[in-house]
Amino acid sequence: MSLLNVVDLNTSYGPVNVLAGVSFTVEPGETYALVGESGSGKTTVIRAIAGLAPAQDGSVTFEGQEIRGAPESVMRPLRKDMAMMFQDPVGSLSPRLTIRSLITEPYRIQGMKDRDLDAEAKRLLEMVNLSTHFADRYPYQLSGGQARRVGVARALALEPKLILADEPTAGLDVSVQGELLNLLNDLRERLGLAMVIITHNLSVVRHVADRMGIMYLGRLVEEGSTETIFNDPRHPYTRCLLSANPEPDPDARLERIALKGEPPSLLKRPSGCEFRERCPFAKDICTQTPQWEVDGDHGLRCLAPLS
Amino acid sequence: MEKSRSELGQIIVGVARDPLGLMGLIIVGVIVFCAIFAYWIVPYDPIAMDIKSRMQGPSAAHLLGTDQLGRDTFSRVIAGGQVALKVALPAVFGAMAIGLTLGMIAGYGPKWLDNLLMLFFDTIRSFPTVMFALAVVALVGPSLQTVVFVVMATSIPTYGRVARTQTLTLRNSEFILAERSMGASMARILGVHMLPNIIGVLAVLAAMDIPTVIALEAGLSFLGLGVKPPTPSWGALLKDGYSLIRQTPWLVVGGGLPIILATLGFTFLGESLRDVVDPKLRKQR
Amino acid sequence: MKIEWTKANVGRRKFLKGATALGAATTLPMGWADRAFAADDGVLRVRAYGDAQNMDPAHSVGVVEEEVHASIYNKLIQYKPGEEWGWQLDAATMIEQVDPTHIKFALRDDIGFTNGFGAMTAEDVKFSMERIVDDATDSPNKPDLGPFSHVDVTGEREGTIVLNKPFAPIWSIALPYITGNIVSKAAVEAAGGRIGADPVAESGPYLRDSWSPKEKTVLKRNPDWNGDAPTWDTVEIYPIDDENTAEIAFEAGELDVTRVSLGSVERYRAGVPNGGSLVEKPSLYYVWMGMNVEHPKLQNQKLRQAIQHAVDVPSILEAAYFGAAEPATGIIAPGLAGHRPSSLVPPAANFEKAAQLLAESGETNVTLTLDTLNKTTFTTTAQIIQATLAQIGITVEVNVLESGAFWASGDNENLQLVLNRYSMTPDPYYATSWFTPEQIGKWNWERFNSPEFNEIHETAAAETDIAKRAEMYQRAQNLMEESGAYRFITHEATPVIHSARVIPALRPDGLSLLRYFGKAT
Amino acid sequence: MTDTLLEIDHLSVDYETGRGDLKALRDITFNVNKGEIVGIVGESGCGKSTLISSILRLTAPNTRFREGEVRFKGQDLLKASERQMRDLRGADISIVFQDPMQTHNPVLTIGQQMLDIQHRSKQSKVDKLTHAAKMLGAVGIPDPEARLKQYPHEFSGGMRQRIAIAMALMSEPDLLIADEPTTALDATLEVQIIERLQELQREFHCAILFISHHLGVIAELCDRVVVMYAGAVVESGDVREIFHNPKHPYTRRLIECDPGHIKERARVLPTIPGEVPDLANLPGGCIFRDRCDQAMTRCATEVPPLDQLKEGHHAACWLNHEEVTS
Amino acid sequence: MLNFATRRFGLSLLILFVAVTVMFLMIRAVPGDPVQIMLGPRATPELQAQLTAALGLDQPIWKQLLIFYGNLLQGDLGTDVFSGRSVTDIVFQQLPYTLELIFASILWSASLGIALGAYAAAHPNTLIDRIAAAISVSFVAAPAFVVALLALLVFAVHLQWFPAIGAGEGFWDRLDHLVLPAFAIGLSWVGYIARLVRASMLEVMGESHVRTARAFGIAERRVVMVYALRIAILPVVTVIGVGMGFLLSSAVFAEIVFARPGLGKLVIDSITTRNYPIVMGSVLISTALFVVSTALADLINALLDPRARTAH
Repeated sequence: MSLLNVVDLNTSYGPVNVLAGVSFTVEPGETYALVGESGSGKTTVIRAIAGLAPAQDGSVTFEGQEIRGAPESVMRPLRKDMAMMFQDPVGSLSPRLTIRSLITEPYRIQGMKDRDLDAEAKRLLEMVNLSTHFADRYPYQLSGGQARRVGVARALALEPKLILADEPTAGLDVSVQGELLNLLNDLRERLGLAMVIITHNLSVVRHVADRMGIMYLGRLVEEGSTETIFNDPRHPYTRCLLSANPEPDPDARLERIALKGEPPSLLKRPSGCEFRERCPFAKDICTQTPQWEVDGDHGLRCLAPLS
Repeated sequence: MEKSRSELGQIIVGVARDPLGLMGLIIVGVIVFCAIFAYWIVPYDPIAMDIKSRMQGPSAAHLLGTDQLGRDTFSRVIAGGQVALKVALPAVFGAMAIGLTLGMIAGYGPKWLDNLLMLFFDTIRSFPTVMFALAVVALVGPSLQTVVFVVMATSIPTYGRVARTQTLTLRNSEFILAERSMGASMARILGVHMLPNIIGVLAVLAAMDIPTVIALEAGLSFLGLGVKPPTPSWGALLKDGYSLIRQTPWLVVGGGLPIILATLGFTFLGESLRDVVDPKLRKQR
Repeated sequence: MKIEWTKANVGRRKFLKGATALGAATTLPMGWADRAFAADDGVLRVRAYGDAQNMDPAHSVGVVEEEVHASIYNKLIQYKPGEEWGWQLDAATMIEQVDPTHIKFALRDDIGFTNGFGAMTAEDVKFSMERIVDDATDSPNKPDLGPFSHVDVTGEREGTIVLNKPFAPIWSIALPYITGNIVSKAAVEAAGGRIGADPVAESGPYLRDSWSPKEKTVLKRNPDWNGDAPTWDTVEIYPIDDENTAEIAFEAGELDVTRVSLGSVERYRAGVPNGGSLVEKPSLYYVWMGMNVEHPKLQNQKLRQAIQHAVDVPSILEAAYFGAAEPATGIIAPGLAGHRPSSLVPPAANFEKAAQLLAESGETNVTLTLDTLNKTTFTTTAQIIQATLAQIGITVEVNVLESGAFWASGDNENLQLVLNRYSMTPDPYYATSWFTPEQIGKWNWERFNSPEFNEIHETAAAETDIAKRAEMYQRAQNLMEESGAYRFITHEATPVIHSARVIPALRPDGLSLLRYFGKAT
Repeated sequence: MTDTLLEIDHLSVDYETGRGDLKALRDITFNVNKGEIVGIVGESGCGKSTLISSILRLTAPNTRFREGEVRFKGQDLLKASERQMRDLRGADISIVFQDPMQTHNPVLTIGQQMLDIQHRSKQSKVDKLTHAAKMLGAVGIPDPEARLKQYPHEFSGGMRQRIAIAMALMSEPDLLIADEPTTALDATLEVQIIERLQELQREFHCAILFISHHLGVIAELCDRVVVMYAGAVVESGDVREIFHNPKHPYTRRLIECDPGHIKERARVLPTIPGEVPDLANLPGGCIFRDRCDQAMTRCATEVPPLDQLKEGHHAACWLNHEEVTS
Repeated sequence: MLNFATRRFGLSLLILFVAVTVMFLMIRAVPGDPVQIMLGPRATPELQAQLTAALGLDQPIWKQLLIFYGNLLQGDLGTDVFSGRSVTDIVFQQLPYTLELIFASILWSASLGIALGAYAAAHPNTLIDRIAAAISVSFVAAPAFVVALLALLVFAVHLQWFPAIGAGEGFWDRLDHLVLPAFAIGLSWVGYIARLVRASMLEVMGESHVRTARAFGIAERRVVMVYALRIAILPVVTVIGVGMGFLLSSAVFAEIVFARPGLGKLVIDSITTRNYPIVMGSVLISTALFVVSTALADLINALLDPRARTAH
């Protein structure tokens, strides 16, 4: 049984169709990355999974239990096993609480008052390599990297089975970005965590994800193991994304595939293949609507795939 | 708890560092001190009449003269501060508490409730205060409690709206989403996470609102709708002073000066508080 | 018409007038110059307590409207300005009481109504009076006509007023006051039987030129008026309810005549700004503290009497009335028949006696409420009462009410003590009418219930012998006071100030008779 | 010397704060030559923003220029009058700011704003608008005439940044300062902007001072690179020198850390542990010392000078000093 | 934009409806009977009953309310108990006096306040800023009726520069009569608006787009007056919109002290005399005034701020 099974998830805000049928699964201990430009619906996917965003249609099962639209009474016990990390490291910490209160918040919410919260706070801080004297500080007194660790500590407090991480490296300097990824990798291995990571930084994906899905306008356009996608991207959009990643080497002039224009408005979804208008490889056939096709572990939504 | 005390300490130090804030702090301190210790400070019983020495001008015996009943104006001014605070503090904090609660419910609750509460706020706001006050006073009769009620009722929408706006902003902030993702109950989210972030702004608003309330009480008293006699209130002093303005101008001074001073004090304090509390400004420092 | 009761110094006035004429010449459209006096523009500016909203005498609500009505309509007789109550002829050339129930009159032949409604006839008199007693008119002024029956028209300008029984106030209230105004029958009928905010036809020395509600009423000289011409071309009446504001307006040179507050009397005695003068008149108002005899806390007559003796009127007069008013002896003002030379309970408090009465009453720990209007005079009075009653151990809580709520106290059975003030017309009949048993629940707030009082009220109105009548009313007031329900405080006073250029014509109670105003030369 | 456009010469800038002076920039020295793209690399707190505002003299009131000069075409801008500065701004020196969402006035149309910045031009309004439309077209905004009538919020972030570039280039400045112009954008848009910027640079021949923390972008775009750390220049030189032969441990570690640098999937990524020192309370010696795995005793006591290692390559590290002196 | 305007209008109507209904019920709950007040001590029971019936006061409250709304739909606010005049006439006769007072007060206080605030913000932490701050705070500290009182004594009675009472006739005279009351009401607004503009300006001046404008060498004057002030003014527009409603309360004091005609005075008088038709009429109009002015402020905001236009 998959840990998380998302099937045909749909979300609309009024006329704006943000998610138009997203499906993927995450196995226990697996790291799954969702990649795409801003507005592709990545964040909505994980918020919908966690019940923080509406999902009008589709199914989300967590350990076999349907949780789409489930009331909080059903969700609350599950939240022990499913933790979230948010994009803004400082902004996702309640500003008036001390770090100690913040990282022990999950125990309080889950009613585990019998725990020695001070000891737990100490344990968690040590786990994320923060000195225990941070316990009495407030979020605004932390740097981005430190706050991010607090977020990790809090997410891991209840030893969840799944972490939903929204841009875990956003706002971090490269010099500390690695620390966080190392920490996550390390914890994942030690605790057997599964993760869903959202990012637009492909370099990050390569180092943490087992599998990845590429999103465009609220749909997956390609999915596969990280190795496969990086080495053999079939969808033109994936190819463009991969090439649009300048390398820190003045001599490494990539064969860049220029992507035309910007993503279209969700209010005016193009007909046929929705990527057609920006696609450098578009063909006549692309006026038809592509279907999701799976070849082994490689899923693709393209009528003119690259080889 | 200890942490929050030190935060309060920081705020006070911050205010005291600002010259205007310090001035505000001193004026408010004096007013509060006089109000608390009015009983020991006043040279005369503020309600004791002495018809023989009525309407006397300022003198060494009566610093601010006496009124038409021979009562010592200075003593009444001091004691009036007590009344002003008795009206202002419960009214402002009551309005703040109710406005905060309603505003947070409006901001966090379902849309229909938000609409309903906003309609309620707008309706109250749309009554001219004086008309509302008149109707209420006519309904239940004037008294300290009525004034407190009127002032409270008319200021609830202000606090409610601000609390609502803040709640709406916070509602979609990541730390609230984070709490929701952990399964925090609505009560916990509102009480533990939103409240401390909203209350600062409202407290500043409240500090700035106190003089408005004092002036409103004075206005109501001026219209003869204020506290019951013989309670010494600044508004009552002004009312008596107004009807005797050319005979006993010291009554107008006695009633008007503390109002203006209190306004200055609380406004300075409020402005300074805002600078210290407002996180946006704090970052710039 | 000779008026000699102003205290003005003519010489000084003249001097000032000359001085200001120079200033007046520089009056700019924006008026940045001296505003102390407008130029002598023939405009008399007077202040009224309120707005004259209704031009129908049948629906006049009192003296404010009467002031205008008296100027634009005529009556058979008018009050005489001066110190003594009395009347003079107006529309009548002759009026005579032929017997206790019949009054004959003859009209002048030179009075005409405006808007083409022709000459005033006896039919108009008949119509004007009879419509007030007609139930269909809903006139609140019906009681003023007492037992009036009808008018017999005996000629074009002659007729007889017929009463059902003798009615003394016919001369002091019915004819020279609100109900005496003569309107044009043709005009009122043409207007559907009711006059609204605008007069339908006028006949007086003035015509109502315009009315800006809450701002002013303007009267202009009636060109077709054939009687004694009024001195002023134009009269502007400003509705200002607050005396303080009126005083300020006067001092700013924007009013010629106004009643002033008692608190200002002392100052104006020392001199009225801009060379004006102060006229001090008595007043018909009466102020008292009432006790609701039916209230469980006040049913004990000894307690009420203790309270009567514990209220110190001199202190009240000193503090609330600035020593400018005299103690009241009852509800009937000095100068009117029935005025008592002294009250049974002396004005000054007698705390020993009060304490003794309280002890006799057996009441202890008495706490009472005292309702009063939200004007400084009353709240001051109430606070003194509060303080003096405290001396005999009675605790009083003062309830200050705005006028709407206060005047609704009639059906308030929970009323305990109340500080009250009623207005009066110059006849005692008017005063006693509110304290009859019938008025309980309406205007008899004390719920004073004396059959004897009621009987006096009924019979005294028909008594034509002035001495007898006076005696009856004095007895009535004794009854009130003996009941312990009343503590009479004052009849107030009417201080009026007027500018140097005006010779005011005031009733004995200080109210203006605009048509008789003169100009100082 | 003639092709030197901008010279930053031993510039030191402090902020006066309640906690004492915050030494935001210390002894900054580097040049920008005509038509050259110079990249400034640095992480948060390195003093990039202070540097830019110092060049434009748009500094906060508590800024104190302690030492040094900023010479533009030989004129010391720190001594120029406010009037002279205003004449330079938007004419000879233009700037593109980081956040495209807030860089334009929200209540004025793009056309109005583009009109306003041509305030020095004597052209007619129509000509100015035509010019504006032409510039919008040049940065790749379709249907420019119509879009001039629109307000900033009607454009996407990428579009707004293009508009910002169009505005900056409108007066054909000699120097364009680009302050992290792509940081807020998606990678796909980032490359579009970078490419557009390269094209425009070739067309307008302006020098660009390009500030970024994204090493990939710097490597791709710039001719020379200045590496800043905690308010000081630690290394500067030709882009290839910096990326292929970094001479300061910070530069070296920074390049190592960049995930784009690591082609193979690795379990452990390189990092630079520790934090930027408190600029209000600077320790003596080398500022990078605490985070440097090659620190020596000397590093704790003496501030390493910015030595020229070879033509156009400078670095401030005692390691090189040993090399130089020995 | 149209949609926004319609929705705003709908909301305004709803507020109006609720406010008027609440006031209707509230004033009826208050003790006091217009018939008794009108008839005074002379009232006979028959007369009272007749008049009560004539005024429709014998009907159940809900029915009276329905009748009120029924008449309202036909544009009829009823008839004044006392003068027999149409309430519509009475209210609309008083309205211009109050409107001119409120407009005059807002006009002078907003212009001076904005100027002071903008100037202070453009020169932060200078002596001028401090003086402006001190002035504006002191202005706030003065309750309208105290100012009115003192202004009356000093400028009308003592110096006799301005008329003391009334509203005047003809343009110049009316303007002349407006000076003191408008001064009294507006004074505290000067300070309030100045502080608001200053704070708002300082915030806007710190925004990135102002830095952009400066970086393009746009003259400081234009940066302050056009780039910053136009945005900084937005909250002021809202405050003025809401303030128009509050000003009605201050207007009451000015109208009493200066014996001016006006809606505020009408309201007080009609409430104290329990003149229900006029109370309802004035509540309706003054609430409408408030609702319209806030709605207007929103619309002006939408006009000034293109973001607000498309946000709805």
